[in-house]
Amino acid sequence: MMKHHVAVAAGMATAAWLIGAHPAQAADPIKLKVGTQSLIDTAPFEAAKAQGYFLAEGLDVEATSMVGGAATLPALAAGQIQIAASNMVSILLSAEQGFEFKIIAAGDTTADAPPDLAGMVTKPNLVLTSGSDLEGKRLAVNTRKDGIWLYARQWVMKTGGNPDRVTYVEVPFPQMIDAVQQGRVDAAFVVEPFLSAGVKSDTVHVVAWPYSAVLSHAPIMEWVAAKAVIEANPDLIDRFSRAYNKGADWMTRNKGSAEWVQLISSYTHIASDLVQHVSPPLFPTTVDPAQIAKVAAIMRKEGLLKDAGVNTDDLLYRTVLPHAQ
Amino acid sequence: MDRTGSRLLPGLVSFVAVLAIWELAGRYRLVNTVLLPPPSMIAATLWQIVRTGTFLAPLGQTFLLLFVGYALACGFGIALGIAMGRSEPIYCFLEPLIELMRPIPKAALVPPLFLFLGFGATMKVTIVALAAFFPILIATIQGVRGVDRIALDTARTFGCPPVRMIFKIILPASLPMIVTGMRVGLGLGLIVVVLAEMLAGEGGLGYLILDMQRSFAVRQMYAWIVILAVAGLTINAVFEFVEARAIPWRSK
Amino acid sequence: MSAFLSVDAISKTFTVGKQTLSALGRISIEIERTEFVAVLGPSGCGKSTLLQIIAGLIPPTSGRVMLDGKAVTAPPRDMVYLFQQYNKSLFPWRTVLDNVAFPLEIQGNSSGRSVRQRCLEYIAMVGLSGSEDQYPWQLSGGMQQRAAIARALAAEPSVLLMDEPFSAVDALTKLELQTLLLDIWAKHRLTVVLVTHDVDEAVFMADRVAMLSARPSTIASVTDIALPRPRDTIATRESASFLSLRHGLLDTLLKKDRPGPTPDEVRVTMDGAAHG
Amino acid sequence: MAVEVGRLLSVPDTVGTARWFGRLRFPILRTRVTGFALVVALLLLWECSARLGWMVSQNWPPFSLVLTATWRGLWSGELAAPLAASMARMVSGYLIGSSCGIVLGLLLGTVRVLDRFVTPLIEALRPLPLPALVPPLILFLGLDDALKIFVVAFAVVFPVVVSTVGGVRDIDEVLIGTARTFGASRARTLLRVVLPAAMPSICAGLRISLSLALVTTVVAEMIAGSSGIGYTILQAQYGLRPEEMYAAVLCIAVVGYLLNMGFVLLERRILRWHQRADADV
Repeated sequence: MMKHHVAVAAGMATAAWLIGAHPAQAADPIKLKVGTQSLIDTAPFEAAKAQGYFLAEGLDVEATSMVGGAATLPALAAGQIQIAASNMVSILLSAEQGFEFKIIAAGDTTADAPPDLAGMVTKPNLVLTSGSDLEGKRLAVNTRKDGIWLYARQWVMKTGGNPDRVTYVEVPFPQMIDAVQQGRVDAAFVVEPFLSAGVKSDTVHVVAWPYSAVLSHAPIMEWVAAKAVIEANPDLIDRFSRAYNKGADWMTRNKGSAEWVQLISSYTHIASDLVQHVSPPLFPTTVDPAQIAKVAAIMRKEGLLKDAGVNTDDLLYRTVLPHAQ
Repeated sequence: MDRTGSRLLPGLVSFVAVLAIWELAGRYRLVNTVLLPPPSMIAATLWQIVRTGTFLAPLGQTFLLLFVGYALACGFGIALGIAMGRSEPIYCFLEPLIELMRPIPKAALVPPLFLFLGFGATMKVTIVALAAFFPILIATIQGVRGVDRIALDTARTFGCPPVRMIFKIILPASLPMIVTGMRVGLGLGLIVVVLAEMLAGEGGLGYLILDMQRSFAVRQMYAWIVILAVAGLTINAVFEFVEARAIPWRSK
Repeated sequence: MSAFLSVDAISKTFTVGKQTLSALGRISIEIERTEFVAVLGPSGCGKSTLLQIIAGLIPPTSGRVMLDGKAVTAPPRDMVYLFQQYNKSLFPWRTVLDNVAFPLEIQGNSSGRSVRQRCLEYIAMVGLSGSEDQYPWQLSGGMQQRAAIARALAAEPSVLLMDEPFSAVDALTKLELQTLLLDIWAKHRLTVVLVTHDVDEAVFMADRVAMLSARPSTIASVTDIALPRPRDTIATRESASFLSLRHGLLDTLLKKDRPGPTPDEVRVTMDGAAHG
Repeated sequence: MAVEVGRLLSVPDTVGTARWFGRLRFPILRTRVTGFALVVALLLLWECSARLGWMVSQNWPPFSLVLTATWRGLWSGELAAPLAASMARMVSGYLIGSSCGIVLGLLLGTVRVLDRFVTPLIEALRPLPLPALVPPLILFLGLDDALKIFVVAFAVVFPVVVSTVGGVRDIDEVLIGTARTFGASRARTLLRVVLPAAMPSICAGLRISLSLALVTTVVAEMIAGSSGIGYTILQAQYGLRPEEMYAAVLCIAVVGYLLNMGFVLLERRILRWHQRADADV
């Protein structure tokens, strides 16, 4: 279905050029359907869109944004969209189930050191410094078998606790601070902007940064496309990747500026004064295969992936490999 | 017996037809088999789940939530419906609130419910009860208002006191209507219980379906959806069975 | 001075929007114990309203109803109302037997076998034996009204109020039911108030016929019906006095002062037909 | 002199409601004034609970802020635009679903064979919850309008089919017989007699599905896609702007109320011949 889309668009562009309807332009921009999420993690994409980088590459990007990412990968597999943003854990899970995707653009990673885009919080009066302190307590995670849950368990283990002795309660991110404050859970592993808002209002305090503690430069979100699409249109992927990377550079360059705040606030709908407090992730333009392998290893350890598992090197398309730069 | 057979057969035929088309579409790669696996593969997974009995606990959990919420909805819906149907002041007092609450999607009520009730069974039961409550309430009000004056007068001439009137006349007379509302409410309750489990789950069919979906275990997801559909069909069948016996006076 | 059932200067006005409608204007009538009184009037004259006031179903605007020396403010226990719309009055969710048992249930003496036995007796009395386990919708109109009568009897009332009870059944059934009801009336020594627009029925059944005028209704006349009892479906209707009473009442009712045939002439014709 | 309930109701109180609740001296109790007062009181309670700290949460804004957010959103278009987008989807899905439902219902109600073959399939699909259906649907319909309109139509179809079949089955044989004796063809009888006679029942189904359509639209927009009021609700929630989330919910409530009212008025026109004890506006 996707092939048709591109083919038709390309065909029409060629036809237009042949007929000479638009003699001044080489071709009409190619339509590209992208599934994204309104999170801070996808900021480079929004920056590239806002700065006109996609258009400059001859791409007319039509974005469908989703709050929960569950629907993006099926839509990608169905060929309803050509490129999608998805979190690393989901990508690995889908790869194991036979979805043939490749990472074509880098998303975001945590930095070398805290603060991360997500932190573990408790009520201000609770002292909780290690995983063993968390044993027998209730920890709010957004969903089990997902990134937050995975890193929370690793952190508990790494700081001397038994992750199986912690009760994981599924709570949507927006409700986590309330859950802690009302004592329905003892701690929560919560993302921005809820993290900053909670800390700012003194209802919670951060006790740990599990992402950084477990894995520095932990990959969070990546951009993927179906193998078939990549093989059929390598040029399309190159164009997307080039434009996207410019967006990533823009994000890095303008970090903390008024425009930067404005951009994030505009598509996430987070108030700009809150955006200023948010500690953003890194937006690299390449993906380190070793990091992906580490995530896969963690997932294997937790039983999310079988031992035979996926070959993580296969997941990376040349546009995200360091030597391609 | 063979009459039941001749009634069930056509339905079975169309089921088989649909499954066959689906299967063939998969075999001939007309659809993406990763996303929509052919029925034979789903059946194998389903058999695995059924054989090992793993479906029992989640099913029981979902049913329990549904029934507690539904029972609350029936109790409150019918009681309030009778009060509102019989008393103009009570009707006028509650109608605007109810009409404003009714169109709000229950999913949109989740944040405040989270806030006040937490994310345990209480919240899920409440949201199921809320979903099933409105159709039952509306049907009861209509049923109670539709009770024939003569039936009421007849009971009064025999000296029936008001409270007994509710149980002896108003309830049975509006029962067909109430049951219609209860049927609609049950359908909504079933949908919402699954939704609630998806929003804040700890086991249960809705949670499992979402969980399978999130971990891209597509075949398992469909297997659980089939279990859910069968559970829904069973509940409906039981409801109709009970309904036919609860209203034996209904002609035809 | 005060009769068993006395209607004392009853009036009733309804308010519809801003209009007031005077339905009944000062109606008084005294009814003795075991008396059979028919209230006759043109349609829309408020006959049913009057009967419902007597039954205590609706309050009068002024005046009062006394039953055995007590004012009626709510439906009294020993007074039963038989509705014209038997199909709505019978409870569709109850079988014939359960419908008949209803008054006993309400009176609180619903103890086991004896109740069932008594109900079956009443059902037999109205000729419905064998249909006791059927639901109302399974019965014909006449049978439904019989069931309603059985239920009324089960309440063991002393007064039976009937609102055009036979106007919705077919002509033959109507004759059967009239006789049936007269039998029951005599046997149970009931006091009956029958509201009807059927002059034949009123004359055939009643001891006295009270004629209502058009709205606001008052009692235009009260006619004593001195026909011998027991009355016979065919013979009584052919008697000269029956025809004469019928003529007089119809005449008033239709407000025709054209010279009609005299009762004698009618008899001659009828006799001739009978003998020919 | 006691005020009689009958007078206030403009009809004689033959049912005896007066005795049920005593004689009412306050006609105001029979108007919706009390009901709206209750709503206002609850909203005041909301306001106080947030202002006075009875409920402390970032997700619990005072109602006054919700009102100003609604006002702002409607004028700036931040709320008006998604609302319009949702309404467009809802209406398309509703129209498609209800027309399919009526046609299917008429067919199933009159053609026995079809009923036997198709009804079991419908019964099996009916209890499936929307979120479970979305993944396979994405395969064919994508993430955008087509998906959402289909899902709404899908939700609307069932109640309409059920009520149409019910309405058709309940039609008096005499009515159809009458039409046939006048020489009306089967198709004409279906359109001119069966359809109007089943209309009261169909309308009941249409009305249930109207609120269902609204709910489904919102939920579908929450699951996938980046426009519409459902998406706005989620985005406001994840953007930590609870007052905007409640503003969106408020809009849905009001729209739902108005839709229902509009439908009842329309129904009264369509079914002028049909008497029903209905005071549900």
